[in-house]
Amino acid sequence: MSTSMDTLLALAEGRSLLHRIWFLSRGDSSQAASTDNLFMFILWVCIISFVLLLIPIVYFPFKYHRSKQATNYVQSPSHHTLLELAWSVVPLMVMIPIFVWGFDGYVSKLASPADAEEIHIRGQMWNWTPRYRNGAETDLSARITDTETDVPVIYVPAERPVKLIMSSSDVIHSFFVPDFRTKMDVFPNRFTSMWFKPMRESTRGPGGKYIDEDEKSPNFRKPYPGSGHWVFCAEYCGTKHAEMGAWIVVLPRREFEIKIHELATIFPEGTWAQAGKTISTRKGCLQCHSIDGSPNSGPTWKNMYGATHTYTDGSSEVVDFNHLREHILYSQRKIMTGYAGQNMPIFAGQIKDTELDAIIFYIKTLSDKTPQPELDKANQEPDFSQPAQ
Amino acid sequence: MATISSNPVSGHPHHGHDHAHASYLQPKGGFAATVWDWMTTVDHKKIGVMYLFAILFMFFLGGVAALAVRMELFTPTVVTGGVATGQELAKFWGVDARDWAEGNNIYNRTMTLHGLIMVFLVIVPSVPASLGNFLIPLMIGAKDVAFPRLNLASWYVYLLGSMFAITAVIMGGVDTGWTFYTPYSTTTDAESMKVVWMVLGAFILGFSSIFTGLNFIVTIHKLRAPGMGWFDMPLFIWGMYGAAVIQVLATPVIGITLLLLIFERLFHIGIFDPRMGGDPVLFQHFFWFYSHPVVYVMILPGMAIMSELVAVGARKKVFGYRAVAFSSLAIAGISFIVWGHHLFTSQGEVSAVIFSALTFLVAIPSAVKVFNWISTYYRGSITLNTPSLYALAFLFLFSIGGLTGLFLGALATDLHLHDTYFIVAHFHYVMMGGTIIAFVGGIHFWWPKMFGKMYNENWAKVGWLLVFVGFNLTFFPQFIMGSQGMPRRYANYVEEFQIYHQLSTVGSWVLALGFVIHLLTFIHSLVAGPKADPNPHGALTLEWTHTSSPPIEHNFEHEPVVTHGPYDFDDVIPPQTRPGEFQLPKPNPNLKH
Amino acid sequence: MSGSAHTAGHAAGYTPHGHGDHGHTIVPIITLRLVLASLLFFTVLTVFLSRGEAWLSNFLNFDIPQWVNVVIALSIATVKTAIVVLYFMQLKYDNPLNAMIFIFTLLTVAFFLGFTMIDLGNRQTIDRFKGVSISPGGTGLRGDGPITVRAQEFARLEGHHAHHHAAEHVERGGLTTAGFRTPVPEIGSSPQYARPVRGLTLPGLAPAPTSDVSGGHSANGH
Amino acid sequence: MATIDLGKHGGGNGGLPGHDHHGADDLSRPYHERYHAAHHFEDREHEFDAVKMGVWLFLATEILLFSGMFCAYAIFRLMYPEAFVNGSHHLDWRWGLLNTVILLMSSYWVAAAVRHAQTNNQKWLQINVFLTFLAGLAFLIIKFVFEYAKKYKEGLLPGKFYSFGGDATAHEPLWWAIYWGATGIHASHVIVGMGLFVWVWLRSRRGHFGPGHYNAVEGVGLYWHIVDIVWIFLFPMLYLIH
Repeated sequence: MSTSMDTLLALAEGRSLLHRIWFLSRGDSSQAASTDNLFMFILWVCIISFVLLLIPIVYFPFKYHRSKQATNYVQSPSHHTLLELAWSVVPLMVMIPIFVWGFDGYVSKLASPADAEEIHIRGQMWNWTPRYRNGAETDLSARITDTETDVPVIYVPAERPVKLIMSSSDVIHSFFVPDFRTKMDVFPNRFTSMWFKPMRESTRGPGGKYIDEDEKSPNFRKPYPGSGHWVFCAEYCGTKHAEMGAWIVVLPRREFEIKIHELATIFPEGTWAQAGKTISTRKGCLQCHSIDGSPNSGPTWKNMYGATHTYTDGSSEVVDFNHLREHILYSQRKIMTGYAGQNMPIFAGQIKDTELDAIIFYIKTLSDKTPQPELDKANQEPDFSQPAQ
Repeated sequence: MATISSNPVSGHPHHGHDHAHASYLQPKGGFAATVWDWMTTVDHKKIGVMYLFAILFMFFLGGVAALAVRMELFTPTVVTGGVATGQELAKFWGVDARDWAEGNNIYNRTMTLHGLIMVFLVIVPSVPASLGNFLIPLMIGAKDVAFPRLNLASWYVYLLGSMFAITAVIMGGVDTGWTFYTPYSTTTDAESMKVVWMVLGAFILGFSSIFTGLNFIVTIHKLRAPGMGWFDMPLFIWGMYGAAVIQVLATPVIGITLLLLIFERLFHIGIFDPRMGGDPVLFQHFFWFYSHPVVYVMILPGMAIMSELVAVGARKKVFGYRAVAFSSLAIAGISFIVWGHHLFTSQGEVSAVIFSALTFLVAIPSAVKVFNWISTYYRGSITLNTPSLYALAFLFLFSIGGLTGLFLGALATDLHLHDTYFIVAHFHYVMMGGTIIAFVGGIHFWWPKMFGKMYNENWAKVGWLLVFVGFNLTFFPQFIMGSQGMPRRYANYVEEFQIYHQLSTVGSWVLALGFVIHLLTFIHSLVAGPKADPNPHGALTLEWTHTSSPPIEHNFEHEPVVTHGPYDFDDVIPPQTRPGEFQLPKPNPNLKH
Repeated sequence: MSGSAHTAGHAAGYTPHGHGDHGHTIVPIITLRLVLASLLFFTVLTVFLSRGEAWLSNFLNFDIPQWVNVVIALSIATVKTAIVVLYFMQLKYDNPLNAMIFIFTLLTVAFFLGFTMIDLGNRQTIDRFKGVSISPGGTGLRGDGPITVRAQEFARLEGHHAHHHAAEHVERGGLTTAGFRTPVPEIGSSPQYARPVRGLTLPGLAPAPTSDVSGGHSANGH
Repeated sequence: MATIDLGKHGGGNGGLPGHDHHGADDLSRPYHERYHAAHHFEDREHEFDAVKMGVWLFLATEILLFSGMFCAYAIFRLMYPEAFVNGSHHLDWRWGLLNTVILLMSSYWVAAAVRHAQTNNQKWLQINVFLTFLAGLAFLIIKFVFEYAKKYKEGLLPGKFYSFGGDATAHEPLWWAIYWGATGIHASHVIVGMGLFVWVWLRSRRGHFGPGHYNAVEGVGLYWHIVDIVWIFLFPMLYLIH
């Protein structure tokens, strides 16, 4: 492992000016170096070809300008078979290695080693949810920001092959990690996979943090250099396509194990309502539902509980516990007036009972119509020996 | 043979008073009568001119959308405490800054609007429907296209399709992206019909495209003037022929695709809907089976124009005529078997490898064309008027566009660059740097023929310079930020990319200024331009040698007989050039033929 | 019945095959009748073969592989098409240019169908992996009828599953074949080509069993 | 023959002898003999050739249009074979067979109609064109009354309208989407073809077609054959699978 690490570092040392222009970072995965080399090779092919083309494009119009016609106009051949054959075959010869190299890189990005750490990634509008081998899901405590545009953090172990098995809950997304030089579309009806081997642990900033929490630039905040890798959604998926990011943090293997064990605990915090807040952030609910009454893709949770909702089919219902459960599990069954086409994901099968209960408790606490006993219960710590609601 | 063949070097038209002998632009009676005449005309020249103005108008609309997109991306959106800053479009439309998601929606709709207009309403019909319609019969010595009424129908179908598209825009615009990928396009704006109208508009525009293509193929096959064999045709005709073949064979597939998409939205039939067992990847195949060949419907006419601009600009026979002609057909043929490179990131491994290999093949005929054009300049007699400058700009930009295709054809690099700004820059270099640049050059080149007026050469050159500089400033930074990881169709971005976005936005202003100068030059030419000679460029193709500027209603006084090749500058002195403009060539006796 | 002779000076590409010999062949009526007869014969033949095969399968339990049926039916259809094109549409006597148009069209169709099937038939061949099921959220609950019921079934199973295995649950399934079969689990439908399929009942269509649905997580609508 | 009508207006509107300044037309001769090609064609032969090529190109677009449905059929049949087999069993192959025979007969009639035009057999030209029209009508009646109506009643409809109460396989709505899509687009072509045959019939009654001019009969006939060919494939694909 260390040898390849050394190779990579050596490559990084010799990172050329061109590479610095065209890439933000060294390639940080095991396959990235090969892609970069191919990129640089094609780049040089392009530069040389372009210069060769540019010389006559610039030179001829002056050399053979009509004003000099009297002196240099001559009849010239209108075709030359050998020449034409040559400039058809030579580019082909150049392209064959490019194709083979590209093919090789493609296979190396898709065929994962058998011992890869598998992480399931679920894309939904507009959130990525990783699920680790032990069932743990997105880490809440290390989200990059605390505002509307925060993105989830995905932990991966360093120097170990990581295979992502990806699916989507709604439309097509694409999981793009520029630092690893790879991406793969994420479909609602089939699994796709990609793998990479992160070559470097992410660096910690002051105070042992991966993210600079003092700088309050809330939008796509600039993390510490080297503290992780951006994930972008590269397949257009609607309103917040541009904000559908994630942040990959590469941990030492032992820390990774500890981390996913921590994450597997459903209730990192105390009360039902606090847990509900945690989980609804984790599940991406707050991407679309505001908690302060401001408009968003989905109806606000402020004062939702106890309110009367009207639907596109003309019916109306009072929002109660059962109502919330149905609409979280089967969101497309009835669409609220004014929210048609927003495509809330269907959570049936994707959310555990306790998580659902916690979210509903949390929604209750956001409403002033909630009866006091229910509020009290929401602000208690869960007692799993009793039915929740 | 009772045909009166006019002498090809002295086909000087005499102006009669009969309509058939008058300029096609001459009004027929009063205003109403003239309007009616234009609305019901089956004259390919009038239809071409109407198309030209419609397309330029649509180009203006799409351009405004592009400027808006660039404006929005000047700064990233920053949301502080739930209040957004940096959303220029949202600010313009008076959207509450707390509702920043709506700002994204506006961006998405503008971006889609730009794509849809530029693809379906501008580039696909641009050259064929306007210059092609006007020039093909003139160049091959026909009185009209084979099916003139079908040609008129094509124009009205275009209008009808545009109206559906504009209806959708007026209803608030769609946010599907021009590619209409399912399931997003089948679920977005579920309550509204506007996506259906937009898709229906694109569907209808397909018919316009088919009608035009079908007409051209038959015209080129059946209506060539006596003496004009296949290899006596101007290369413009070859390019248009290749494009027409693709239009006829590929467009029906987008027809059925969009029809199924409409059914999907209206009836939820499920073919493309994963919820019902359908397959979004199948949609991508359907869509790209049309939309990739159509890329060559866009570029082949641009290449067609280039051959004329280069040959006449260098006053020299196009180097390797047959290679250029056959490469048009080769491009048309290969274009049908490379569509899968749009699906490289959808993990269809076997097809990805096949399509990657085939994709490289298409580079060969394109490269051959470029090499041949450059060789044509060798020992030519080159003028640097505006059309020639545009030809040089095309060579510059298209070379960059083509070469950057290598990054995208190679699978490993494509996985990194797919759906980033690198792609955006690549296809703008090819589509805009290729087709639009050639189109603008072609408009300048044939402007005297179409309207009988000259334009101001100096201002046109200023416009060219701004367009060229602005174009590179706009799109070259996009290569870099794309490779650095900036995905396309983003309303927002991380701050590493800001400098490139700002360069690009500034470039878009320069570009726009260049086009505005062109527009003013053309308006000035129409109003006060000096009268054009029949053959101001000293070209040898029939539209220059055998017709007046502008041509008469029936194109030719007498059916032309072709006696020399389209680029035989070595043997023929172009007729009707201005006195003093053309000097006798001095053949080099030492040169072997 | 050649048309009037053409002027010699006409377009070069047009003159050689533009008219004359193949422009106006009058096909004898007996040819047309024979063609009709053969078309009807082939129609009856394809129906006969198809019914015969169904009979073999239903009454003698003798199953002929499905591809045989497909190949026979499509071959006969192709032969019929060829006859129609050659004689009724007179491509045999026509300008070869029109035949070329037809052939290029078929070639284009072949590319379209061929490459699409190559792709959708060979997905995920480099890295074979499959989970048990895709998350049911992606397979949808929109609309009514069996799809919904099936999805409810998913949700029920999934909920059940999740309930028992809680946090340590690892979703790893056996491998299924790649290719045309999407990894969506087939409930009520055999993974193999199912024949005979008549009378097949979809379990999801029956009232959803409630015994193993845990209290807090009913997947049924209200 | 090779004179060029410089004086003629309204390009493209060929075939109206009254517009021809040079025409020393004997109005007693039938229309198809008097017929002049549009002004941009050399002669009738030239126009015939061009029109026929145009029709063939149009047929190419039709074939590619239907190829989309065939492609979808192929993919989904391979994905969900049981749904297709089960769905197909709801179709009655006898109606399909009858419709196939009807379309084949009509194809024969229209092929014969071209022959009658070539041999100037006006009576049988009209009869054959009319028979073809009737065949189209019969096809549609069978399709709509005996097939579509039944399917509609049973709820065997595509996608979200699928409401069949009996046994069903997963993804059967998709089969019905293919069925309705393919036959629906085909039926719409039949309807268009019938309209064209009414037009051809009306013109043939006025004696517009004969050995010298039968572009419309030929063109519409070619279109009808393509409609027939599509059905030749749809019939086994939809009705005869198990």
